[in-house]
This record gives sequence, C-alpha cells and structure tokens, in this order.
Amino acid sequence: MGLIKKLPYYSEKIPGGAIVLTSLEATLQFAQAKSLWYLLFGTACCAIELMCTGASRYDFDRLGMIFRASPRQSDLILAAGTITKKMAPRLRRLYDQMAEPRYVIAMGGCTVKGGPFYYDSYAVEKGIDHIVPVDIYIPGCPPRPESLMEGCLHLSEKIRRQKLSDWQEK
Amino acid sequence: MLSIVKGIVELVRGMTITGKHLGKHAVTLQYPEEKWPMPERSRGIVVLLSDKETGALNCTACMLCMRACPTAAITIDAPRGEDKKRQLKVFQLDVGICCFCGLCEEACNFSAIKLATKYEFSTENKEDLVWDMHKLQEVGRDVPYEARPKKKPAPKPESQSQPPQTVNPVAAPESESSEDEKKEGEA
Amino acid sequence: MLFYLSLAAVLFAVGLFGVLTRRNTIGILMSLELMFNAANINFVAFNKYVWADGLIGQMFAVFIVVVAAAEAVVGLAIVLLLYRNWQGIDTDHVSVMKW
Amino acid sequence: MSAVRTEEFMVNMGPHHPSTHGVCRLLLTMDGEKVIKIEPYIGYLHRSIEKICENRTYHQCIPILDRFEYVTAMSCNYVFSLAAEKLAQIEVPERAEYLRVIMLELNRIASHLIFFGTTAMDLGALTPFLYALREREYIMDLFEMTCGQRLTYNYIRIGGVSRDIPAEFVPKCREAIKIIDQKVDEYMALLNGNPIWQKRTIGVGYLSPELAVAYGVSGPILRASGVDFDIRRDDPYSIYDRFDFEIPVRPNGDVFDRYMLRLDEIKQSVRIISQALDGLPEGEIKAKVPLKFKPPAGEVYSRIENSRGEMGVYILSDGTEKPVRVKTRGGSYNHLQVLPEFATDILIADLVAIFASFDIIMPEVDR
Amino acid sequence: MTRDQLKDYIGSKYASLMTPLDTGRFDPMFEVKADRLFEVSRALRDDENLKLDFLCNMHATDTRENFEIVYSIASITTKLRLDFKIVMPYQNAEIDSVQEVWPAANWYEREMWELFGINVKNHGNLKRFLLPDDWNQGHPMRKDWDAPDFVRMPEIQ
Amino acid sequence: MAEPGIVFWILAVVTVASAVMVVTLKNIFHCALALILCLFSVAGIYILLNAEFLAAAQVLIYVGAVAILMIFAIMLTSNLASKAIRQSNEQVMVGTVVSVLFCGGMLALIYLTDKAIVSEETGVAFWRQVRGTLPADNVASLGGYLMTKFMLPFEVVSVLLLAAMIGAIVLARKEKA
Amino acid sequence: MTEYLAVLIFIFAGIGIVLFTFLLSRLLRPINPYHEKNINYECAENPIGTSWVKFNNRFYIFALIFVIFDVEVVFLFPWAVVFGQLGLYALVEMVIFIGILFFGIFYAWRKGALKWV
Amino acid sequence: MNLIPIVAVELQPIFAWIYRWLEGLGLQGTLLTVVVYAGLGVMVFGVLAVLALFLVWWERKIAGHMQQRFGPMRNGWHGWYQTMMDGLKLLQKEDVLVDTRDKVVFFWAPVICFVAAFLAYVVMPFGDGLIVADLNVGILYIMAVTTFTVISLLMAGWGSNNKYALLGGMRSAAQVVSYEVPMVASILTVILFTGSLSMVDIVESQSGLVFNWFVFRLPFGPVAFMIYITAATAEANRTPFDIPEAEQELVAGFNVEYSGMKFAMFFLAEFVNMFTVSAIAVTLFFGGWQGWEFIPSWIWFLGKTFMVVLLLMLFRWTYPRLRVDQLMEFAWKILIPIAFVNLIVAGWMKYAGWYW
Ligand code: SF4
Ligand code: SF4
Ligand code: SF4
Repeated sequence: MGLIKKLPYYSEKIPGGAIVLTSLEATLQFAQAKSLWYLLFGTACCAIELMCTGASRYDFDRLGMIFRASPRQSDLILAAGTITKKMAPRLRRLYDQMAEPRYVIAMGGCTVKGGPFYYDSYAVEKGIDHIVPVDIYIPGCPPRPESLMEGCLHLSEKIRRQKLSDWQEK
Repeated sequence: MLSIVKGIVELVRGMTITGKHLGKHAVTLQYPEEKWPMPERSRGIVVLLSDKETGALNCTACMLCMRACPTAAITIDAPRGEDKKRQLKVFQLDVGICCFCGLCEEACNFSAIKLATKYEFSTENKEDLVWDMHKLQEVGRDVPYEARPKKKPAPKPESQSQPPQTVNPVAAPESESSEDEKKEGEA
Repeated sequence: MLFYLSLAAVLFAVGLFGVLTRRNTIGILMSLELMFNAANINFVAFNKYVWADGLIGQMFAVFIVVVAAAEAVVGLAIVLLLYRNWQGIDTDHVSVMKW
Repeated sequence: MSAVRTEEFMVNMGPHHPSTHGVCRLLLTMDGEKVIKIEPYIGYLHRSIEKICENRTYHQCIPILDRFEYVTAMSCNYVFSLAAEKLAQIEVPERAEYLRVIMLELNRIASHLIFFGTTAMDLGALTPFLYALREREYIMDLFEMTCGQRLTYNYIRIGGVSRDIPAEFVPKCREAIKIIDQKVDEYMALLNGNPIWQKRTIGVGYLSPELAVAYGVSGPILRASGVDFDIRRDDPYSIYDRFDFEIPVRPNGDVFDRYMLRLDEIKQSVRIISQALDGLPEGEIKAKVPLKFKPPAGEVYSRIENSRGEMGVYILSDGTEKPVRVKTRGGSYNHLQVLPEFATDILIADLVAIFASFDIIMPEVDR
Repeated sequence: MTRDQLKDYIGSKYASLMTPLDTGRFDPMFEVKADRLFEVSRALRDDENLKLDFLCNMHATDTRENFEIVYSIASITTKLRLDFKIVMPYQNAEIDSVQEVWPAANWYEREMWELFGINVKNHGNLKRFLLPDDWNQGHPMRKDWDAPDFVRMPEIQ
Repeated sequence: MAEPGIVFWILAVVTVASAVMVVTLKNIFHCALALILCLFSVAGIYILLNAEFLAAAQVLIYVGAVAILMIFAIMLTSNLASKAIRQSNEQVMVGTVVSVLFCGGMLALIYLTDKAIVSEETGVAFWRQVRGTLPADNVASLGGYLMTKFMLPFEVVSVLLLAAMIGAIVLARKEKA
Repeated sequence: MTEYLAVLIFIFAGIGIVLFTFLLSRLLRPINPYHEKNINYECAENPIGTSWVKFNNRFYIFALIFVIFDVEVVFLFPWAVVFGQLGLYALVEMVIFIGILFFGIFYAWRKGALKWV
Repeated sequence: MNLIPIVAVELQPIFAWIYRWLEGLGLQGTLLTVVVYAGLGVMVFGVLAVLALFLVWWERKIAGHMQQRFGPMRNGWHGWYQTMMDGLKLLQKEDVLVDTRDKVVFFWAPVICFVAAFLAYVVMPFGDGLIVADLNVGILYIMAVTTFTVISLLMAGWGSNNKYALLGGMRSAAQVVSYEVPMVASILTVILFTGSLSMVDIVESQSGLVFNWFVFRLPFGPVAFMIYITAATAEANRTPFDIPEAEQELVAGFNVEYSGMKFAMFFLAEFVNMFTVSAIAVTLFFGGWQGWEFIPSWIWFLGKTFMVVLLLMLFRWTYPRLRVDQLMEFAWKILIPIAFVNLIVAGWMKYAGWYW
C-alpha cells in the first residue's frame, strides 16, 4: 500500500535508514530516468521531427526511449504539435490515463505557448500547461531532433534530481 | 506450389536486404557526445548580436524586425530619449511564440538579430522561454556573423519606404562604437 | 480408489445439477463436459486400481474425450444455429428443448 | 457465417491512434472484425490558419502557411507565392524558377518517402519506415543547407526564393538523388515481391475513377485509379513544361497501385531534379518585391500538384497589405471525404492499409 | 480551349446565367445568381465542351458587406478551369447544396456552415466538425467575430 | 493401497470447487474459466492415476480447443456484462434435489459395494485387488493398442470426427439467403 | 510420478513469483486512482458502450474444425511413438485416418467454410 | 528418489552439496522433493528473467543495427543494463485498474500468461542433464501447457473491457487455433524418428555430428523446420503474425489496458515464449545441447537458440503483418496440407528406411 510513501518516516527510525533510503531513491529514480517510454502523441509538424528523432540518424532508442501506443504503459507524453482546443480534453484524458509516475515534455512552440498560432487563432490552446503539468519545455518550431533529445536528457536529469515524494505526489 | 516456392524466395530476399544492413555501420551520431554539424544557415534560436569589440548590442531599436515578425514574438520598447534618439529599453523575444522563420533576420539592416545555430534550450519553466535583452545578448555573444554587405538584396530599400534607411546599413557596420547607435534613430 | 470414485461421483452430480438448472445452452454443454470427465476419472481409476493389466481403461477414456470433443463441436454448431434463428442462445428461446 | 449479424459496436479509432497519422478520428461501426461504417471526425488540428493569414501581410503569411502542410512545406510556400505573383503579375527570374522546381521536387520525394515509410509501418513492416526516413535525411540536409530549417522552410517567397543555394548544394543534391534512386529500387526489392505485402495490398481498397473524380480526389490516388491527370502537365505552372518526365498512371486503383505510383513518382522527380540541376542558370533569385507588398485588388485561385494531390490557395485582395481572404485547399481534405465509401465490409486491417495508402495528413484537412 | 476562348464560350452560351467579372486575376471568373446556382453547376458539369466535373475548391469569404461564395472548378478531361462566385447578403445567407453535382462539396459546405454561418439547403449532414464539440462562440471566420480569449495580433505603429 | 496423498486432496478440492463454480456462477465467461480450471485439475488427477498421456491430451483438447470454442460461443451470448442476468432456470430446486440424491446414491453405492462385495480369497473388496501392472510407457502402449486391438474403433473415430466436422460445417454454414 | 510433482510445484512457484513481484511493485508504486484515469482507453475518446457485446466471431468455424484436428493430432502422438515398431501397417492405418479427416477439410474448403466471410 | 541426475554435469558437485545440506536439515521424502523443485523453480525463473532481459536488449540492438542505428547505447556498454532499468521502472509504475474491468479475470490474466510460459521450462533440456524433470510426454506436455497462453490472452482481452483488447484476444485465439495443428504435425515428423516424446530422448537421438540433427537427417527436414518455425512465429505472436497486438490496428491489442508490473508480465511472457519456441526448434531440429564436448552443453543450447531467435527477429523487422483472414487461410489452405503430406511422406521414408 504505497509503502514507499511512508519510507522516509520509517527510515528515520532505523539506524542507517537514511542511507538505505537515499540509495533506494537513487536507484529507483535512476531507473525511471533511464527508461522513458514515450507515448506516441504527435499531432502536427513537430511529430515529423519526432519521427525523425526516432529514426536512424538520431535514434531515440539510444536513450532507452521507445514508443508505446498505449498510455498505460508509457511514462512520458511527448506532446509534439499543436494542441487545439478540441484536442485539449483528449490530451488531458491521455495524461490522466497514464500510469504514474508520468511526465510531460512540451515540444515546440505550439505546446509551449501556442507558437505561431498564439495570435489571431480561435482554435489553438495557448500552451499545454493549462491542460497538463509540463516538466520540460523545448522551444523550436519544430525543435531540431537534437533539441528534442537534449530536452529528454534534461528530463532525465530532472527525474534524478527529484525526491521520492515528488513523484509519489505528482 | 510454384507460387509457394516463389514466395519463400521473395521472403528470403527481403530478409537478406535487412540482414545485410546488420553488418553496415550505423548512420547514427550519438548526440550528446557527437553532434551533427549544423549548416551555417541553420535557423536555431534567435539571438541578438553584439559588437565584437565593444560588446554592445548592434540593435538600433528600429523595430523593423518587430514589424516583420509574423508571430509578433518580438517586443521592443524603445522610448525616445530627450535627444530624439531611440533608447533600447526592452527587447524581449518570446521563444515559445517565435516560429523561427528568419524574417526578422532578413528585415534587420544592422546585423543585430540572427538565427544562430544553437538549439539546446529546454527549460523547466515556461517563463524562462521569454528571453530578455540580456539573455539574447548572452546567447548571441559568440555567434559569428558577418556584418551586412553594403549592397543589400533588393527588398530592403522599400522596407520602411523611407529613403534615409538605405543609407543606414552603410552606417551599420561602422556602428561598432556604442554611441553610433544614436545615428539610426529614424522613424 | 474410493476417493477417486467419490470424486467422480461428486463431479458427476455437480454436472447433473448444471445440466438441469442452466438456462444457457453453453452452460449445459459445459456441465456435460463435467459429466464426461467424471466418467473418465472412473475409467482411469479402474484401470489403475482394478485392471492394471494393460491400458484398456485409459483407451476408453481417450475415446470418451474424443467423443466429448465431437459432441462439443456439434453442440456448439447447434448453438450457432440457435443463435442465428433466435438471436440468443438461452434455452428459453428453444421451447422444443424444454421438458 | 455471414448470416450471423451480431451486435454492432462502435470503436473510436483516433484521435490518438498510431495509424491515423496525427489526429484524425474515425468512428468505426464494427461487427466483429469487420468495419461496416466509417465516420471521419476531423478538426482536432484545426488551427485557423486561414483566419491568421487574414491578419498577416503577404510576406508573413508564408511562414504561417508552412504549417499548413508541413510535410511538403515548400509546396505551401510555392502555391501561395504563385497566387500572390499572379495577383500582382510579377515575373519570377529564371534561376528562381529552377530553384523552386528543384525544391518542390525534392520535397515531393521527401513526402513520398514518408508515405512509403508510414505505409510500410501501418502494414506492420517497421524497418522500411526507418530506411525511408534515413534517406529523407539527405533531403533535409539539403534544405537545411539552403534555407536553414528542416521542416518549415519559409524559402520560396513572393517573386523568387529567399536565398541562393550554397555552393556545395549542387553536388550534394546530385549525390542525394542518386542514392535515393538506388534506394527506391531497394525498397521495391524489399516489399514488392513479398507475398505478404502483395496479399495485403493487391486488390485492397479499390477506388473507381468515377468516384475519385466525383469526390475531388487528386494526385497520386487519382492517377492510381487510372485517371491520367497531373496539374504539372495539364495546367502547367512554373517551368515544368521544360522538363522531360512522365506521369505514372496505374489502372487498378488499389493500395498496391497507390503505393507503387508514388515510388514511380520518386523516380520521375529524380529525373526532373537532375534536369533542373543541369539547366540551372545563373542570375537573380528574386524579383523586386517591396516589403510592403500590396497587390492590386482582385482574386486568384492557384493550384499546384503536390505530393498529396491538388494543393490550392485562393487569395482575395483588396489592394491593402493584408489579404482579405486566404483559403487553402489540400488534397487530403477530399481524400478523407471519400473514405466512408470504403466501408463495404472491410476488415480493420484493410482500413488501416487504405488509410495509409491515402497518405492523409491532418493539417491539410483541418488547417 | 484557352482561357479567352473559355471566357467567350461561356459568355455566349451561358450569358443569361453567368456574368463575367474582371476581378479574377488568372482564370476566368463569373458571377452567378444564388437561385441559379444549381442550374449553373449542372450545366457546367454536363456541357459536352466543358465537362467541369472536378470541384477544386469552394469557400466563403466575408468581405464585411456581404458573403461571397467562390466555386473553383476544373475538368479532368478538358483541363479547363474556371471560378464563379455568388454574392449574397450578410443576413440569413443561404445557398443550395451542390453535392448532387459534385459530391466533394459535402465537407466544403459543412465547413462554410460552421465557420461562417451560411446555411446550406439540402445538405443533410450539417454537423459541427472543425470546431470543438462544445463550441458556442459563433462563427469564427466572420470578420467581426470576437471572443473573450481571442488574442489579436498587436498592431505595430 | 496407499491413502491418496495431499496432492490428491488439493486437486480434488480444486476440481469440485471449480465444478461448482461452473454450474453456479452468474457470469458465463467466468464459468468457462472455471471449467478450464476444473478440467486442468482433472488432468492432474489423471496423472495421479498414471495416465500421463491422457492428462496431456485432456489439456490439449479441452483447454486448447474446446474451451476456446466455448469462449467463442460465449461471445454470442447476450448481455454478458449485466450482473442481473439469470443464468439458471426455474428448476434450481429440482436440480438440487436430484443431484444431491444422485450424489448421495452414488456415494452410498460406492461405499456399500466396497463393504459388500468382498472377494473370497483375499478378504478384500473386489476392486481393491490390482491385477497386473501398468505398462511403463504410457504413450507407446496406447499407441500399440490403437494400432492393433483398437484399430477398428480408431478408424471409426476418424469417421465420427469427420461426421462431426461435416455436421458442424453444415450447421454453421452460411445460409442460402 | 514425482517428475509430475515438478509441474505442480512449478505452477505454484510461478504464481508465487508473479504475486511476489506484484507485491513488491505494490510497495514501490504510487497509487492514485481517480475516475478519469480509470476510464477505458479508447484513443482518448470516451468509449461508446461496453465491449462486452455479442461479438461476431468469424473464427468460430475455424475453431470448430480445429477441435476436430486437435483430437486427431492427439491420436497421432501415440501413433508416431510406436511407428518404429509397427511399420507399414501403422502407416496405412494412419494414412486412412488422416485421409478421412482430410476429406472433411476439403469438404469445408469446397463449402467455403475456410473462407473468411 | 534421486534428484541428482537432473542437474548438469558441470554443476553436479554444487547441487550434490546443496542436496546433502538439505538432507542434513532433516528434509526427506516428498518434502525434500518439493523444496528442491521449488528451488529449481526460482532458479529457472531467475534464468528466464535474465534471458528475457537479454532478449529484449538483443532485439533492440538487432533491430537497431538492422535499421542502421544503434539501439540502446547510453546505459552501460552498448546499453547492456537498459532492459534492467526498464524492468525496474515498470516495477514502480502505477497499476491502473480500469473501473469497468472484470476484476478477477483482469488480475489473473497476466499471472496465467506468465505461468504458462514458465511451465514449459519444466521439460526444457538446457544442457546435458540440465533439465528439471524429464517427463515422458515431454513435447506433448509443452504443447498442452502453452495453450494456457492463449487462454490468458483471451482473459486479458475480455477482462479489460476494451474493444481493442477484446479484438486482440480474439485474434490471438484464432491464431492459435490455426497454427497449433501444423506445428504439431511438424513436430510429429521428429517424433516418428525418435519414438519417444521425452525431450531428453529427442536430443539424444541426434547425438553425433551436425548431420545427425533432424533438420538434416530427416527427409524433408528443412520443410518440417520451416513449417515449425512459421507456426512457432504465430504461436509466439511475432510479426508477421503479431495481429493480437498489432500496433497500427489495435493500438496495443490485448494488453492495451495493462500497466506496470502486469504489463511487464505479458512482456516477459512474450519473450519467454519466443525463447521457448526457439528452444523447442533447437531441441527438435538442431540437436539440442549436442555439440563438441569442449564447450559446455548449455552454451551450445543457448547459442543455437539465440540463432533461431535471431531468425525470428529478422522476420519481425522485415515483414509486414498478415491480415487476420489471410493468416487463417494461409494456415488452413497451405500450411496444414503441406504439414500432413510432409508427415505422411516422413512416415513412408521412415518405413522404407530412406534416412540415416
Ligand atoms: S511548434 Fe511549430 S513545428 Fe511544432 S507543431 Fe507548432 S507550428 Fe508545427
Ligand atoms: S531590426 Fe535589427 S536593429 Fe532594428 S530593432 Fe530589430 S534587431 Fe534592432
Ligand atoms: S524568427 Fe520569425 S517568428 Fe521568430 S522572432 Fe524572428 S521573425 Fe519572429
């Protein structure tokens, strides 16, 4: 029953518990950081770059990232592409349906702030942070595959930095 | 029967093609350690260029880039000082809106704004993607650039429909010293 | 031996209960399978404990399995037929099968 | 067994589904494995590009329209520039025309490569997808070298192109098209003879020419149904009439033909490019177009042959800096419309194959 | 047929139905009365010399005074192309559906209905499809449309 | 004869419990799963009775084939999801009585026979005398039987199966509509 | 018989191991169910109706034939094992056996039962 | 009862020692057997887990290199602990339980799936004497227990109450009903020549040189092998027969609703199954653990098996996926007739003595 939530509490009671806790924390987060399976969620132009990143020249698999089609098995939404107001509830739904711990990378201007469609557009959601909590923002329109990979590595680092309680609460 | 054999032959042929690739070397470059060379025209992030010697911004607050920008990502606030010259106060670029089209670079007559070949700028906060002048300057510090040639491509002269402007670019390369900026206080 | 026979008896009774009470034709078929199995247990048990000289009992059991499978095939084909005619496979639809 | 009609159930395919290439939603009514009704729902990528363009100057429209059909953003650039040039009657320099043709055809190849990859992937073969993208990178390199972006080029401008090609472009381009030409043969060897591939594609998803024309289906899909129509030849634009190339036409109108036709087109594009590279003249790359471009009042509909069929732009100008109305037309819009016609007891796997063979790309539909 | 010939041909044959306009910049452009739309469409498609069987594009425009609905049609066999437009008042705009002539018109008309609020008679499937399902802010492509969260591009002086 | 070991008891309990589940559960899909479990444990019982081949055949045929077929058939049943569906008919009482009586009768019969029919020579029940020994290789000797003694039934089985198959096809075939 | 004990023990061991990993993961994982999360995944849309419908199973007839063939296959095993000792006699017998059943499959073929409808 | 022979020659001393130690603890009889088997079970699980992790990694590497990329690179040398990280991550993923699921079925499906895959290893001859229990119905036993896999997939499809999952489960059942028959028929050709169903006997009857392997020794051995490998690909749900989880059609097929450890179990079982079918192929056709003496037998076994696995991977990454009806028709109209004709021909050859 979510023993891990109480771990910090217990670890204080046992001598050396803190060390065990930190190393456990480190291991678990290391695993999380190194194995990010992303949800195939490309809506627009950025999705093509996402595809390119998965392709031979850049090769996402190198980072241990493979795509899963089902949100239940993925750890990360790579929101690649414009999120319109019509799509926003679906993005939220997908995010909701993911198993925790889960992360979101906003790839490209559209997901950061609406991108080129910020002004004058009646249909584009101006930033997906209104819909889902975003961990990493990657600027670009579309971001180069390298930027995307850099963003993913950034996320890895962020995961490794966080405390147990962070992702337990998320 | 023949078709089965043929089918098997074809299947094997397909497999040899993929199998052959097993032996080939990967075309992948391993990103964080190795990087693909970026063509120098590559449009990465937008930066503000500063003078190589003095370190001051080349920008003269002429607002051409702001006007050219299709997404209104650039915000410039340059109130005229008491001497009628524009003083660049705020130069803000919203990277989250910018579409990296390069129009601002083309519009700028002073080699002050450029799309540099940099791309690694992921952040954890959305606010970090609104870059102010200093950040833009910082990022653009080491970006190599050529000052605009004296003779510019065709569309420029019309740009502000103001004759003096054609003169300005000539002045631009010389605007090395920071005070020279004042010269460009037009429009 | 007695235990095996008793088990078979109980199994058979359960199957019988199922056959009598199930409304769904598939349920009836499943119960039938239970009864077949009970019979099989008997055969095999007798084979081991009474007439171990050879495998006649097991042979019978094998044939029973086969017959049961054939029965299931035909039975389920009938189920399909029933379904097609009544759009449902409950015995309620099949008044002729009521007694 | 077909007499057994069981309960129909509705399945959402999309908006988040690996094979709807983005965000199309198909509401399928299914009976067991069979699809008996298809209802496309679109709009998940409706970004109001047309509205945005109404508030931009002509020059600013181009980067926005890049996003209209990002797989062939060059075509978007071009079709808009073409319309604007027609409006203002601008003569485009020779060299610019050649560069445009080169870029358009390169982009067509890139787009067809994506088609090839995604189709193969949708039918279950994963490796061809990566091969196709690998070859596409050569083209991306060329584009990036020329205009600085990999996907949203903003290269073809009103009156010409934005920059001249760098010196190393021509040899690299020759090399790239040579590689691609060879690789296309390899793709064909990999898939064409494969009995599984043939089973999955031949005879699947027949689209009759009458239906195709009635629904405004255009481009490769139309030609795969045996209708010999290509805007490059039949309503010539740019300088396509100077090149010697064939328009592949295939009679069967099934998935296999649509797939083969595109591979054939890659080969033709390679031909066009190499001719264009040979004939590339020196000279200006851009006509004189003022930054405050104000075309005279009027309206124009320009159309070009894109890799997904007819791409058109309609501009209504009232003589000011900004267009009154920009209406874009993409081939996929019509192709998706014709999809429900296929719901004649096909299997879901066939639906995926048909959808893939249409090469529908959602921004073109939703805009 | 060249463009000029086409213009003349239509000018002579369908003079009563279609009036040539000179705003068209490239291909011939005509104006059609709204109530004759169906007739014209059918005639253009069935005319032996024209065979305009391919609807390239169709859309509405809001010119602030009235709606203009432009049909861009082409022919596969004769390779001709022409546009015609219908001008109609802003209020209660309504047109006939041309689906019977060009089935492709279906979605174009739906889109027109959705984004401009132009009613299409005999359409049969006027359902929302581009905008969110719960959209209730009117017809966004109209020029005077506005909404609380609609951010206009800042005008630069 | 040794008392049946713990394994027997495990299997017996599982068998009976799952059998009861087969006939009582509301959700017919669960019934099918229970049937699978039941048949599987019956296979275990076969193994205890030295019928390895039969056990394997049981699993192969019942679990691998018949059960799948049953599940397919279940998919045709209506309203599986609703819990309220009555899966048994009005004869529950009758059925219970009949089967309890039957069960009791059978058990009584078994134990009475065990007590009553005692062989003269050994003084134990008739069926407590094991005649002969089971052949070591189960499969081979079954094969031997099949090919020799049971040749006719064997071939007849093929005809039976053919008949079943053709019957099934005829029944399930597409109607001339 | 003791070898078969291994099977039983493996069953329990297998179940035990799986349950153990489940337990382990239960200790380590966050638990935070809420309504939206527990809606069926259907491409990010609300699922329309349940999926427990009358499912038109076109595999049905294949399954019917398969049962028959499975039974046949079961007979083939003992045959194959003793074949070495029995020789031609067994072969002929089996050819007849298979032949009779193949008649069935050809019947099915002819009747179009092997065609997907 | 003697448990010692069940362990490998190389490892015998260790096992003997453990055995004695257990005896020293006062265990004996059935209890001892139980403890030993349970220990073996855990050991096999360990081996399988390692194998599966390795196979996943290997598949990713093979796929990568086939596509001119690298595959996992950043966790250890060529990403060797990548899959461990994946496993560890799956361990801490939340277990999403759909509201409308069928609780019991949903829970047990992954368990059964894994156990079914696991059970096959009771009779898997990893090496000379390296077998848990040499059952006399060996190969038939494997056939029998692996049918539970399909039951579990059906359960998963049903239990999720998801249309994609249901379709996936149905498809997997359909696949099994079609491919089990040719598979068994091709196995029978081997049985004809061994006269025994026991795995050890099968391996031992192929002792000697390479040409004693059944794939060469059998008349039409390659045909039998081809039929087997086709059917086995289908049984292991791999492309071109991966329709139960066809990504582009059914999103993720039967496991679309599964997350965390439950999904991991399916994943593990999939790879274990792949290994199983390859190992059976090796046992039946490639002489199992037979090989030159100076290399330990289990290395032979693993090496050969990995070669077959490689073949399966090549299939997977090269071929498109068959459509479900084509898959069935292929099985019934091509594979089954060929398989049976092959069987009869093999019988004839065996009778006529046309083999060595
Ligand atoms: S950020 Fe740019 S490239 Fe990415 S989806 Fe938005 S418009 Fe397209
Ligand atoms: S156009 Fe150049 S000089 Fe003018 S404001 Fe922009 S950056 Fe500064
Ligand atoms: S690159 Fe384009 S969008 Fe970005 S600031 Fe410059 S003009 Fe604006």
